[in-house]
Amino acid sequence: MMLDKNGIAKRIAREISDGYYVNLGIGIPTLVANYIPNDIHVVLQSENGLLGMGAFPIEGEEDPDLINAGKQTITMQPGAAVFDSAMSFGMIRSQKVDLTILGAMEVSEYGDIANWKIPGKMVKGMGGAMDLVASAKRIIVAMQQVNKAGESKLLPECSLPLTGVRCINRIVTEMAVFEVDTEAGGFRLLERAPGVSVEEIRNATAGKFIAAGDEPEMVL
Amino acid sequence: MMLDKNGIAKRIAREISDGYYVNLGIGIPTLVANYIPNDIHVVLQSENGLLGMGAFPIEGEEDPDLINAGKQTITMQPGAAVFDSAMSFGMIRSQKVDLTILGAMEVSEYGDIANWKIPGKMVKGMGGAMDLVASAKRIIVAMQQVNKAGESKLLPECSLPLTGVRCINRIVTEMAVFEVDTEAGGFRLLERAPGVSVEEIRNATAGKFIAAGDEPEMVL
Amino acid sequence: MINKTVHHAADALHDITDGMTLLLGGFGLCGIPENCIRELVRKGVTNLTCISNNAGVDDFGIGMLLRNRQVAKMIASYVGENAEFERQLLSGELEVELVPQGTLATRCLAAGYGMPAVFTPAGVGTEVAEGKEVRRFHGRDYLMEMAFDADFALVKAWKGDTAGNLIYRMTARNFNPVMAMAGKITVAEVEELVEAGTLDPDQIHTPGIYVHRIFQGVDYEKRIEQRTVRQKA
Amino acid sequence: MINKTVHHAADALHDITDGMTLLLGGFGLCGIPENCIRELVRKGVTNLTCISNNAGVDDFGIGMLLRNRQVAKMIASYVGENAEFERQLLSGELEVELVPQGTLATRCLAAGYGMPAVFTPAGVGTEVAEGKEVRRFHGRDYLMEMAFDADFALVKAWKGDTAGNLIYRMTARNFNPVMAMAGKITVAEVEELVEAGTLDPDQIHTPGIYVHRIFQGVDYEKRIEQRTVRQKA
Repeated sequence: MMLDKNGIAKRIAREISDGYYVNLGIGIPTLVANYIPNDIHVVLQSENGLLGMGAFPIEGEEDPDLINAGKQTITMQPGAAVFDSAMSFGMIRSQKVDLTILGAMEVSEYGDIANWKIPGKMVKGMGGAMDLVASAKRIIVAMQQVNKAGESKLLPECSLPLTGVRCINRIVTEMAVFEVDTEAGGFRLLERAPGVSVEEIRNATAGKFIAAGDEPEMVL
Repeated sequence: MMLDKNGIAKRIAREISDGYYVNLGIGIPTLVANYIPNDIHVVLQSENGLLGMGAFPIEGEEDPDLINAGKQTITMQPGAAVFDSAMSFGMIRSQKVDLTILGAMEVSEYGDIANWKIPGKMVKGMGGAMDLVASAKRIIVAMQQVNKAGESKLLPECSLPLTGVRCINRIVTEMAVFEVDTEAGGFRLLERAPGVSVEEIRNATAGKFIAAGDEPEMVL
Repeated sequence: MINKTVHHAADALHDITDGMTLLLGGFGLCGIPENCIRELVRKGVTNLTCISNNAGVDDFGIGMLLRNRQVAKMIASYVGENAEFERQLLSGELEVELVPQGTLATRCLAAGYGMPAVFTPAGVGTEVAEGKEVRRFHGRDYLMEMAFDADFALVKAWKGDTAGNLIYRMTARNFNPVMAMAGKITVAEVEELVEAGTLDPDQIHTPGIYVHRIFQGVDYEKRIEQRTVRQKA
Repeated sequence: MINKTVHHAADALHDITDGMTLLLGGFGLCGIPENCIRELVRKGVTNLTCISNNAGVDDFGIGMLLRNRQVAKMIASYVGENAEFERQLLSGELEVELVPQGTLATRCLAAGYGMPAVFTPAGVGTEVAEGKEVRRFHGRDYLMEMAFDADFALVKAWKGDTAGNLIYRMTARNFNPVMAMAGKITVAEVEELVEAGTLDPDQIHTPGIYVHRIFQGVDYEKRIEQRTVRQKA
């Protein structure tokens, strides 16, 4: 059974350890916050200038001065701190943020990522993604394994303009969890979505696929 | 009549215009604050992280958390702002401070300045002086024209290790006010201390001396 | 104390002319200088280069300047909320330089701190690196990025005093403090303007030395871009 | 919220060992981490490299570490208040690197902001420039100065919370915020430690992400170096 977006988010949440500062990108990564276990202490960084991002506000309590990097209204946790954009990316660049979770259009077998531009079609900009992928200690990509046309997004090399080079460590898709070998190249299968076979995953991976064949199903 | 330290400070105060942000060094420059006219608005910057430095505190009201760059207890003016050392030198480096007044051991006829080290004898360090002279829009040096041995401190070139190169615009001593020609080189006499002759000043100037002979006495 | 007060946006922006480069604070529609943008629209100055993290939405923020064809070049990190922007870009009417968000912030910081250039790993190996110097430190590659050089910075703060000191509120801070430091002339509009001496000197986010003109804004809309809420538990 | 609290200085500094490089906040004796310095003296760790704007006075601040011969190298901008320092320097017991004050602060900022090097005009044409790369931008020369790489930063704040957020008081702020950002491990001692959620998020000077350990200090002397006063008018 392929995971839905919430399933992907739930699996990624298990990668978060007690004491982590985490930056969550827009889309599926935002959902990860809903699945962080209550018994670990994690601080969410929002790159527009906040540590200690909380849940969405209760209806009627939205504050236009308090948003996240996706421009959504949010709240602050006790112990939160606000700062300017230079300091925000200063702490990202100096690797004080332990984990970055973000979406991707394509990832290459060497861990290159493309997620900001489709030439001639889409020009939204990279926002903070280029800074995050260039600096983060550890990056997890949350993405669909195949696009709407049924083509794999895990490629020998990216066809779209790059966001960052050899920077992606781990990928969680609706089918599987991968470790990326940024040295030798290759998507190393770690876990399968419940009921999804190694062959199915192999068929949905265009780049170099590495599997022993006995990879376990995910625990969600 | 040679000026005393307060006389030098008083003359320098006349160089300060309404709306100036001013950094005052240790020694004679500190005294300048006492002579700023009441009808102009000036903000004093202290490079340890304060804009809006006020007078010394009333006895018994000293606060160990509130000092100037000379480590003296001070007060704050209404509208003061505190910041860290990086921002303090950030505003100095980006030339937001209009005028810097500081002391010197030697100045050369090209506007080089030495004021931080006597090899083998004194190793106090440059503090913020190198940053200030390298960045300030306009610098006035407050100094004695001759040292205790009677030797001129206005030299063809500095003998001591430099603090900065071709950066001094104006010098006020116990004898005179000079403009420094940092292009062609030379101490151009602008004003004489009351009763001091051009010849006396020429004799106390080792570097290239430029005077028309009819330079007026200072108005104090 | 040096008084930086002007009456209103028209006073504050009287000497902005066609072809100038402007830094505009804000992130999305949060913390944008609404009064200044309205005044730019009213003045009708054109051929502007605008540096801002975003380009507003079609009918608010910098989007109003775009719709009015006042912007010749936009320097931003993310412009995805604006259809008119995309239209002008694809038609070639608008020149666009997309800059990583941290690079954008740091190029402001560099200007405010008098540093001509800074090094950042963001964009190494991507098209952002084209034409830029790459330099290796401690085994890692960095791009050399240049400080911005802008005629004006237009920022929005929560409170300000007559000496130009500024305090921002929550994430409406964002780019405002670094842009305030980076303008040759910096104009601050505030929701509440108080007398110098009212604000705690320890709580000033932008010291008045960086602010040349300050005024109390009016009619803040503070539009919310993505209203997300949860139900009361 | 991640709890950064430790019991006292001994806990906070338990893994500081001989030969390490330490950043120490403060300007003169103002805002120095008194408890941490006392603990370094008590522990007796030696061969330290200390980076601090000043070197304390003979019997207080970093002067205590110097008197105890615990410092092998001092990196500072001004050391004029300390006779023992001068003696050790002239006798060759102590290695000293004098750094312009703004360069010192900016090398901390660079470390805290992940910038490997920065450009500053301070020291161009002087002996400070020896061995350094000089680079011209817009017709002006700058030195390339490297970010500090320190094992620990020891800073002092006024208030702090259990999440490590810090607020400084008046000019006791000085180098503390930039050094707090620059340590591989940052220890903060505070006059008052409060629960996370007590401090206003808009008024935090150092966000807790930069602080690894925090404790409430005791017995602050806060010695005044130059007591200057005026008479009541």
